[in-house]
Amino acid sequence: MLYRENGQFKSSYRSDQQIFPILQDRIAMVALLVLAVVIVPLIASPYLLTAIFIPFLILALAALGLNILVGYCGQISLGTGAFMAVGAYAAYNVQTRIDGMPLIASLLFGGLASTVLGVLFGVPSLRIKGLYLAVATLAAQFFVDWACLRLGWVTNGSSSGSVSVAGLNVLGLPIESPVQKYLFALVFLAVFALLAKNLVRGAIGREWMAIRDMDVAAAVIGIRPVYAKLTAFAVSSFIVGVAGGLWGFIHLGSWEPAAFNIDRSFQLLFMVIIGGLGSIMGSFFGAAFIVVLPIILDGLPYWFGIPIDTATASHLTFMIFGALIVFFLIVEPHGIARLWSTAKEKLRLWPFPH
Amino acid sequence: MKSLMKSLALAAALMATATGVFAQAKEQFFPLLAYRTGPYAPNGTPWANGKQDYIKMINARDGGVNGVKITFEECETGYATDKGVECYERLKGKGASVIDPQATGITFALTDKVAADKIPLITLGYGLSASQDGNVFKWNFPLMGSYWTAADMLIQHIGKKEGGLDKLKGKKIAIVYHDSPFGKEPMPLLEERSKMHGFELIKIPVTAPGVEQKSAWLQVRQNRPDYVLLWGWGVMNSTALKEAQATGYPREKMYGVWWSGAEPDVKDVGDGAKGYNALNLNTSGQSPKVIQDILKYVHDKGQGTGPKDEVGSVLYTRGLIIQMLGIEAVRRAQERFGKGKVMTGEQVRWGLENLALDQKKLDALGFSGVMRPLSTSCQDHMGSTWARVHTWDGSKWSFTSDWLQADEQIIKPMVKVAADKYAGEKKLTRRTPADCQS
Amino acid sequence: MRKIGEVILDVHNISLAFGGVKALTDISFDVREHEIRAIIGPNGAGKSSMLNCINGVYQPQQGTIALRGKTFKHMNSRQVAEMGVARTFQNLALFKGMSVLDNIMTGRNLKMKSNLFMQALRVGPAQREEAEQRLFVERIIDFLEIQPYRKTPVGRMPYGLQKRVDLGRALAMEPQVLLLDEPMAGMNVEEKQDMSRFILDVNDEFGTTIVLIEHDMGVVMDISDRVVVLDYGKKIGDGTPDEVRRNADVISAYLGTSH
Amino acid sequence: MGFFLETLFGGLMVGMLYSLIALGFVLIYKASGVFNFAQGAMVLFAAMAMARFYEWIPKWFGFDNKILANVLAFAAAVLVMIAVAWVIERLVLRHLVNQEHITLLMATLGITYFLEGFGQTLFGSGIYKIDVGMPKDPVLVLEGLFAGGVLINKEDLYAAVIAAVLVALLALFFQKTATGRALRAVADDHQAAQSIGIPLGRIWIIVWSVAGVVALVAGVIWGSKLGVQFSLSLVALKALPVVILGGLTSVPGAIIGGLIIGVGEKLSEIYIGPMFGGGIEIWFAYVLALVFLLVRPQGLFGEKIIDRV
Repeated sequence: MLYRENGQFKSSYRSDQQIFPILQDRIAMVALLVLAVVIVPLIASPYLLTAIFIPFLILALAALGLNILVGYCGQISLGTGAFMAVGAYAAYNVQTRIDGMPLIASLLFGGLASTVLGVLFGVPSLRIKGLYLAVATLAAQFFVDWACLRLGWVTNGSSSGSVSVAGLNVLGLPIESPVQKYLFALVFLAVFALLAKNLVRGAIGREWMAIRDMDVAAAVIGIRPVYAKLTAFAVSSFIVGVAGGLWGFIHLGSWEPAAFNIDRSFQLLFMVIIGGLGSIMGSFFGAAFIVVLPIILDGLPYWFGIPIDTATASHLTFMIFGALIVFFLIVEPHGIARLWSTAKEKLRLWPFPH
Repeated sequence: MKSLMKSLALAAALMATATGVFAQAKEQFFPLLAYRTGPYAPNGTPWANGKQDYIKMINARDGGVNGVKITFEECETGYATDKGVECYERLKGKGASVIDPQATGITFALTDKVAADKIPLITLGYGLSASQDGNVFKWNFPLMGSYWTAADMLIQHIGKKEGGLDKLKGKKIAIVYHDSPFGKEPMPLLEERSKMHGFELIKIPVTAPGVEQKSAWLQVRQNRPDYVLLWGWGVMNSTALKEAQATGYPREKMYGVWWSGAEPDVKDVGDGAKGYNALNLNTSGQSPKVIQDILKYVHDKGQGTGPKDEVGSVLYTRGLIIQMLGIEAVRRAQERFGKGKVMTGEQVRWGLENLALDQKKLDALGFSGVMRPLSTSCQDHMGSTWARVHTWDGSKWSFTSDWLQADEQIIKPMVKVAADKYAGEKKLTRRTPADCQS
Repeated sequence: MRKIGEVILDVHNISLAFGGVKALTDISFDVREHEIRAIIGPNGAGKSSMLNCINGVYQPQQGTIALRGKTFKHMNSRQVAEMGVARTFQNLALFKGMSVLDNIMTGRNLKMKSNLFMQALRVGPAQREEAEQRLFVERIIDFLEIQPYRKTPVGRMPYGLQKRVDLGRALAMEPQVLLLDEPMAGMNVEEKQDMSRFILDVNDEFGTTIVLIEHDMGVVMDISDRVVVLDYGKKIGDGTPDEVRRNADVISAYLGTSH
Repeated sequence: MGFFLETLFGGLMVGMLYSLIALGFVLIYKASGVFNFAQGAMVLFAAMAMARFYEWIPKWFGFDNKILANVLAFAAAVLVMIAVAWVIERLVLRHLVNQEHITLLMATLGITYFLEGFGQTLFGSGIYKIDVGMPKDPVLVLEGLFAGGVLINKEDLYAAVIAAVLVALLALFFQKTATGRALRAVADDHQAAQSIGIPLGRIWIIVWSVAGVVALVAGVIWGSKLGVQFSLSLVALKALPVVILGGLTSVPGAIIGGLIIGVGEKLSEIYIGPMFGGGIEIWFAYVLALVFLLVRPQGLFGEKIIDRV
């Protein structure tokens, strides 16, 4: 394995400021994109696409958004589900009420709506910290859950409170088949991942992390906590909102508020913790892990003929998640992403450690 | 990303082997969505057990349907929509030809998908009320009843108690409901009825899953309604009964939908639930022949899915019925498309649409007395709307009304309107008579 | 060669209390341009509280602080920073999760103007800005001789070097007044020498005015032009090192003899 | 008027239960600085243990005596909760000493999931019954004063009394016993406590055990009212606003906060709810707490937080 940065000298700071300073990483990234864009759609079965890849992509996007808030800015949120819900229902409303509203526009509108709410519930974060903020975000969760069930206009007056979308298309191209949906979600994730990466490695990203690591010191060097925190809430909830729209439109197609309940919020938080707080890559790892693990556990009995009934399997999932959360918090607070990068470090020095 | 790719590759590989196992010919595969965990497990479990046992029994007793063995795989949804979708996607890959989501939310999510995948959807006694209109909902089968028929029957029954529907004028009827699509689905009909008969309808939502209902019952206490309809599921039912007792609301005045009238709902309330009434689509108890066969061919062989003493309980028996109808649809389809063949989703759909279970057939199946005859058509995907009220006497359920039936005059037009609205939203056209032949 | 100039920072009758506890009572002193001004005193004398008042972390109940003749009473840290006051911390307040480079870059944030969207897209201006500021930061890194650690997370660096990064972050703001809170606390001899050298260089080369809290009397007396002495939140001495050395109150405060 | 009193009373009763759960939060937070999100899961776990042992123990030892069964089941459940506390201290807390609050909070989220999964694996997912012989039927009082009288639920009354007694006991435990004093020392300052030779580990085990027993009592009361089932762990979510309102570090705060929230949410549901179509209590409690936070970030009785640099 030739993983070396020797001989790759940076002639300018700009080149040193690339996302992937090391050539091999750039190659790997390109390869990965090819894999994701070309190979996966070719080989993956509809099941893999609809039941694993699409949810993975969308939840990874949501986790990415949450990670900006929790991982980079250090503001905990237990109400992510609510922001997804707002994104989904807002997108649904413009989509159904305005004729010929382009799909992407609706989804982005969903994001904006979620941003507004995000900033609104972010305001307490200026005055209250940590644990208290967690409770504030829970308030958002329960309020939105309730509003989506109770306020008729949110669901466009559907008597059951469940809504659904159909005939999705972008500029005439239908978004119906698994492959189309997969690619659609993939594009969103790729674009937002890039934008997010730019933010977190830019000035604003440094402000967020500064607030996270030592808010008083940050204030002293002229960082406005108000601005830093609220932008974090805004960016985060925008991304989460868009993810919510995708979850409703692309993955479920028809949904009820329960699709965005508090369990979703916890699920996303776990993705961020396990994947890696303060790491874009981590959001991907976390999402992949949490999407795939239960499916594998469910599958085990059938694949290996191990006599686990479905109930035990899902209890097991609970226990394993719980244990892993604690494990990572204790052993590797930066989650899988850090394990990954340490592996790379080792690789750089290999075969001569120090 | 590497780790992801690896695990996916693994998953894919395993998946492949798995499907390989199930893809052999001469096997009719039934996907079983179930929830044996979470707030709804108490009711989900017996239901799921009934389904499995019936399949096991058919294989053991008759060797399948005309020689076609029946295989199944269960998938835990935990009543969660996204998990349900995942289960559906996974199991459909294994040759599913009919599916029962066991949850209103999942039903909503699957309704669009099944049409594309050509897999019929059985939602016996739940799901989308409008989907009874087979001309629009080609793939949905709310057999034996919907929330609208249920609500309608309850109002009729209460009317009888009062000595005529006209007597309902000025009465107060409260509905304590699970705050979700499941709980809200009956509202249109109840509102319709309250307009017709001039009774006041008081809606009291209970936040899911319904562990904390004090204020709901304080509201009951405040409004002092003449009757309370209970529209709950899972842990909400028993909690409601306990709170009713605690607030001293007469259980005799409480009427539950057929999802709120099973053993788990009343068992640990015991005497507290005495006098509580609920609709029921089917009998319970171990006397029917089909139950006897299950005990004989499955449980006595130590292959029973659940505890033996729960065999024949209300929801268990409902599971049996659902499974039986699914299998009978396959049988019916075979009559047309070839005996001893494995039926596709489309063929089973035809079977479901042309079910003709008269008393004779039911007796032959061992379901005499368990349920009423049922026959579906291209237009009518429900088949029949019979149900009875049963009452808890502190230790067991016993029927306290004869068979009730929903009032077509009210249901039909509502279904039509709702179905047309749906067709409009989804840009569907009603099926032609020709299409009905297919 | 630097020469002491006008009064740049004028602290006037500052009093600060937490609940009942009086941290500072009626403190006044001034700082002249280009000078190195030390604040000394036993633990709990209120030295750090004094700095916290100056750069707006605490709001004193009484008194005013004037920067270049601009008087202010209630001013938030941001405004103070904009007026060119930088600060290092007694118990390291670095951003542990971030690399040395990023830590010092935060010091340049005030200078960066491109908005959120430009940053997200990394289009021309944002890109250029980033590179420019990076250039400046690299100069500081060279000055502090921490080049090899550029990309290391500060959490993993030895204590002495972390102190340098702390200084670097403050310098990145191109401050006119630099507040140093015990920059040599917990250092060994040569680390202290390095640090003193840096402080003097900063003072020489950039002409930065320096307000310094330090315990090590040797260092204080060597490098500072004038010294303020606090004890139990009161000012008990002010003047050149020699004057202070001869001040009876100061001696008793340090020797702990009551009077 | 009569009905208003009923609502008020109902609210107070529910509030008492919230206080009981909130108490668990406060105890643990005071002693180990952990915001124990798992308190709800502990309530569930304890209640399940109690309910199941009540079924199993008579089977195992072949006797049929309700009281004895209850006593033994309770004892067994207490042991279980102590074991849980011990394991948590061993495997989690001691590895996270002096970590940030957020980290600890997230760790307890992990514990929550583990306990829920583990609990259902051990004890099953059905609805189980706790029968400690509490009266189920209500009584009417003050019929003279108001038409229809005021309906009071005896079980609630008993529950409230039990809760009150428990609180009193805890107060004594903290004030009078050596352990209690040690606990208070730890609560005030971990390092200091350690330096004067108070063994943190042991203290934490004790506190978590106490919290476990509090959870058990809450579970028994709640369980005998509504039955024991998975969803029981959700009541913790209703207790969070209580803690926030009362202040994380204050025992009286938990009690009074509980009562305020209990009454507040019931009154709001009954008198404001209908305007919005009902179901508002769950978020109303939170918004109540939130608004309060903005005015007084440290809660009713919490200690003020000052940033030192």
